[in-house]
Amino acid sequence: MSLDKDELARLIARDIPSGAYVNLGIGQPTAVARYLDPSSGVVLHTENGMLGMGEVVPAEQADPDLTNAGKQPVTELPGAAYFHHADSFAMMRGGHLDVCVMGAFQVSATGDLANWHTGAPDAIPAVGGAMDLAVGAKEVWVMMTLFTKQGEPKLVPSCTYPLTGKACVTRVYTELATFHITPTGVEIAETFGVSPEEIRSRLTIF
Amino acid sequence: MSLDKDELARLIARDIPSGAYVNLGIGQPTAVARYLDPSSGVVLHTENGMLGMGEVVPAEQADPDLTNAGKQPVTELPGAAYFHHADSFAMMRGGHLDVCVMGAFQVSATGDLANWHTGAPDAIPAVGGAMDLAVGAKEVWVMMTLFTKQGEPKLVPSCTYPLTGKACVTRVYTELATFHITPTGVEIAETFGVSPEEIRSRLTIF
Amino acid sequence: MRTDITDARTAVAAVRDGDTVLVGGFGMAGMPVTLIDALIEHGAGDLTIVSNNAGNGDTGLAALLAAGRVRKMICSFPRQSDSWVFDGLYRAGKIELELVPQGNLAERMRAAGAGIGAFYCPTGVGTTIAEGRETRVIDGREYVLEFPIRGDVALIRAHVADRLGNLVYRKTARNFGPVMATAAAVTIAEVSRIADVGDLDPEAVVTPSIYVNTLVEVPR
Amino acid sequence: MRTDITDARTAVAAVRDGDTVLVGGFGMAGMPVTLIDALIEHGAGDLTIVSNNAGNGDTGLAALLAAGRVRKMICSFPRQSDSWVFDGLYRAGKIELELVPQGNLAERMRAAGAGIGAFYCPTGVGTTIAEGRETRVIDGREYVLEFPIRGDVALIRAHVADRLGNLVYRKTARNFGPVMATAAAVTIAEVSRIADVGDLDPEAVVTPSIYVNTLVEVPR
Repeated sequence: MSLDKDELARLIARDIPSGAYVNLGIGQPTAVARYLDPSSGVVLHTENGMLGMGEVVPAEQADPDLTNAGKQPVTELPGAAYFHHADSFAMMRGGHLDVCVMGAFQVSATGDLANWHTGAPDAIPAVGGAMDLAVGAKEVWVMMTLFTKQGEPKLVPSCTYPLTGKACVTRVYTELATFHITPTGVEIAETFGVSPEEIRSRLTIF
Repeated sequence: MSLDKDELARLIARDIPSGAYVNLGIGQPTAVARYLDPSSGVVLHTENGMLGMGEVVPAEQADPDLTNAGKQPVTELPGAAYFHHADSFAMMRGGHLDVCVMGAFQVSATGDLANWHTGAPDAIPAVGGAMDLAVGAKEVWVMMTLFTKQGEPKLVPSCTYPLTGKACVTRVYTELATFHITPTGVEIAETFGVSPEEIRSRLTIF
Repeated sequence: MRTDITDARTAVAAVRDGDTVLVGGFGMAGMPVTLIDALIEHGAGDLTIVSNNAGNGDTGLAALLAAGRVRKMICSFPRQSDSWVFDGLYRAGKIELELVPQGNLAERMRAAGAGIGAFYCPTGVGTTIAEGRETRVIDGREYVLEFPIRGDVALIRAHVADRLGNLVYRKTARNFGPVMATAAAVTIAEVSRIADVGDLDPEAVVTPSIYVNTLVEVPR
Repeated sequence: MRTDITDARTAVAAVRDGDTVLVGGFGMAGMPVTLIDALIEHGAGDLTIVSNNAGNGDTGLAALLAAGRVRKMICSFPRQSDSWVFDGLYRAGKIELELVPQGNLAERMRAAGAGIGAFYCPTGVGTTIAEGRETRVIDGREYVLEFPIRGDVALIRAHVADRLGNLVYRKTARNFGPVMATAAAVTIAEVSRIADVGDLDPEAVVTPSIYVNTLVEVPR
């Protein structure tokens, strides 16, 4: 059986090393936080200036001064620290985060990431902190569906969408398989409800 | 009568604008602090990471964690703030200090400052924060004797000692006269016990 | 120089037509809403606004945009579910956009405040953001040359000030405020409370008073 | 990754022959004296030491120099009334000196920690410090190109840590500590006290735990 979104989030949470400093991108990756074992000592970073971020809370518990990068209200955990935007992005760009998890439109076989712009001529561009995370985190993991709604692969020989960062993605987590992007090529780490052979046959990157 | 060191320090203190943020260099300029009127609202910066520095205190009142740039024990005034070295020098380099007062070996008629190195071949060089202050403060004032012990002028057409900064000094305070360095040349602002004519005749910069 | 304590209307009179105005906040957290409202009332136009987002809904920055006062936005994330004012102006060609990755936005303002002339930054290498830009390989890695962003005026929101102008912030509302305060010729801070000198812990001050020209108390 | 809590001897075992070691402190304020003593005992040599001064008297950094462990000093102010150990080695040609203006020392380490490849700095323009260096005129002002200073290990002193590794400092003993913590692959902090997680005010943490690998408690 392929994984649903929650199962995928749980899988990623399982793979994050104990004690890691982690940034979870806007959207789906935010759900990974729900499956982190508190005893693992994983510390969450949010680029709007905080380490030690807790979970997303409902509106009635919201503190308007305490949000994640998606502007959702969150909590503060014991041992948290606040810092300003230049310090927060220095932390990201300086290579101090162990892992970041982002969504993507496409990932290339060499780890290029495209997740900020569809390239549509009338689209209003918005990049936020995605490019900073792409060049900064020690490991960039992508969480996405393996195919578009039209059935096109999103793990591709070369991205057709505008890039967010070059050769930065190290792992790709999808509902059908997880992939490790290595200097010698893409490896299938795990499959869910399909065979590695079927994955290989449906992609053009091997 | 020429001014003694305390009178010179008092004169500089008088000229510092109310509310100014000021860095007083190591050595003689430190004495300026004694003559600042507390009601003037002048705030002292020390490059080792503090605004709101108070006076130098005797050893028996010393807190080893609280020193000025000359490593002398000082006090903290109400409204003080501490910051790290990169932030402290960002404040200096970024042009936020209104005035700094430094000693000098030589100042040129175009405001070049030489105060870090005698140029002696066996001297061990040490620059500290002098170059950062020279390029950073809105106004660089020099406090020095007008002549060396050998009677050589220290306000000169062009510095013979290695430079600390180019075209940065705006005022020179000496025991015999004060000078303003302007785009059109050096002006004698005040003299002490000598005539402006005598000052002019003893210098080669006019 | 000494920090003034005044009302919002008097404070924003410092803004002139054509100015570059740095506006703090990440979403609503740290947004100086009272100062923005006063700026709309003040009437200064032809502005360049530097802020992470380009306005939400119909109030605050969005209202300033709707009033036609903004010539150019410099921001990282203009497109949001409720950014219809900006979206409309942009599609109609009535506003210029300089899109800057969020960390570059922060670091370019820091450079302005810290007297750095330019810096080599890895962000955006190989993307359209870097197209046509000066790059350099240092120790085998490629960087893009980035220049400072200076403000004529910064409008920020902090939590508590003392009467000297020292500021502390609250939680993630800190965001761009401390950096913008260093990068503008004039910094105006809207704060929830103005305390006496000596009431703030000198170890916990985030923005030292040297960076703050004007305080406006807006109790929350 | 998780911060270790251990003794000085175990902590400094991270230092290898040939390493670049960033050493905090401005004079004695913020000087990690216990870690330096442990480093001397540890025996690592051929070191490059980055620190504002080059040792005072016969203890601490001066003792490390006297033991012949240091190949090169990178500092802003080696010459002091009691820097006889450094002075002797320098005059005998037994130690290399890279003299860096104090602000450049701090900013170059900040650049290392912040992922900046290089930066244009006005400090030292027109002086011997800039001779033969790459310069550039930006907006009519001349700047010198400065490169990051990275450490293999940073030895710093802070005031209180929590068990996660968050640090607060005390007064001007803060100085280089926070910057060095960001610039080294491994940061070891000597602190007066290790508090429980949650005991530090998150608004007042100066060095977040992400920058601290090892804590050594040295009560004062």
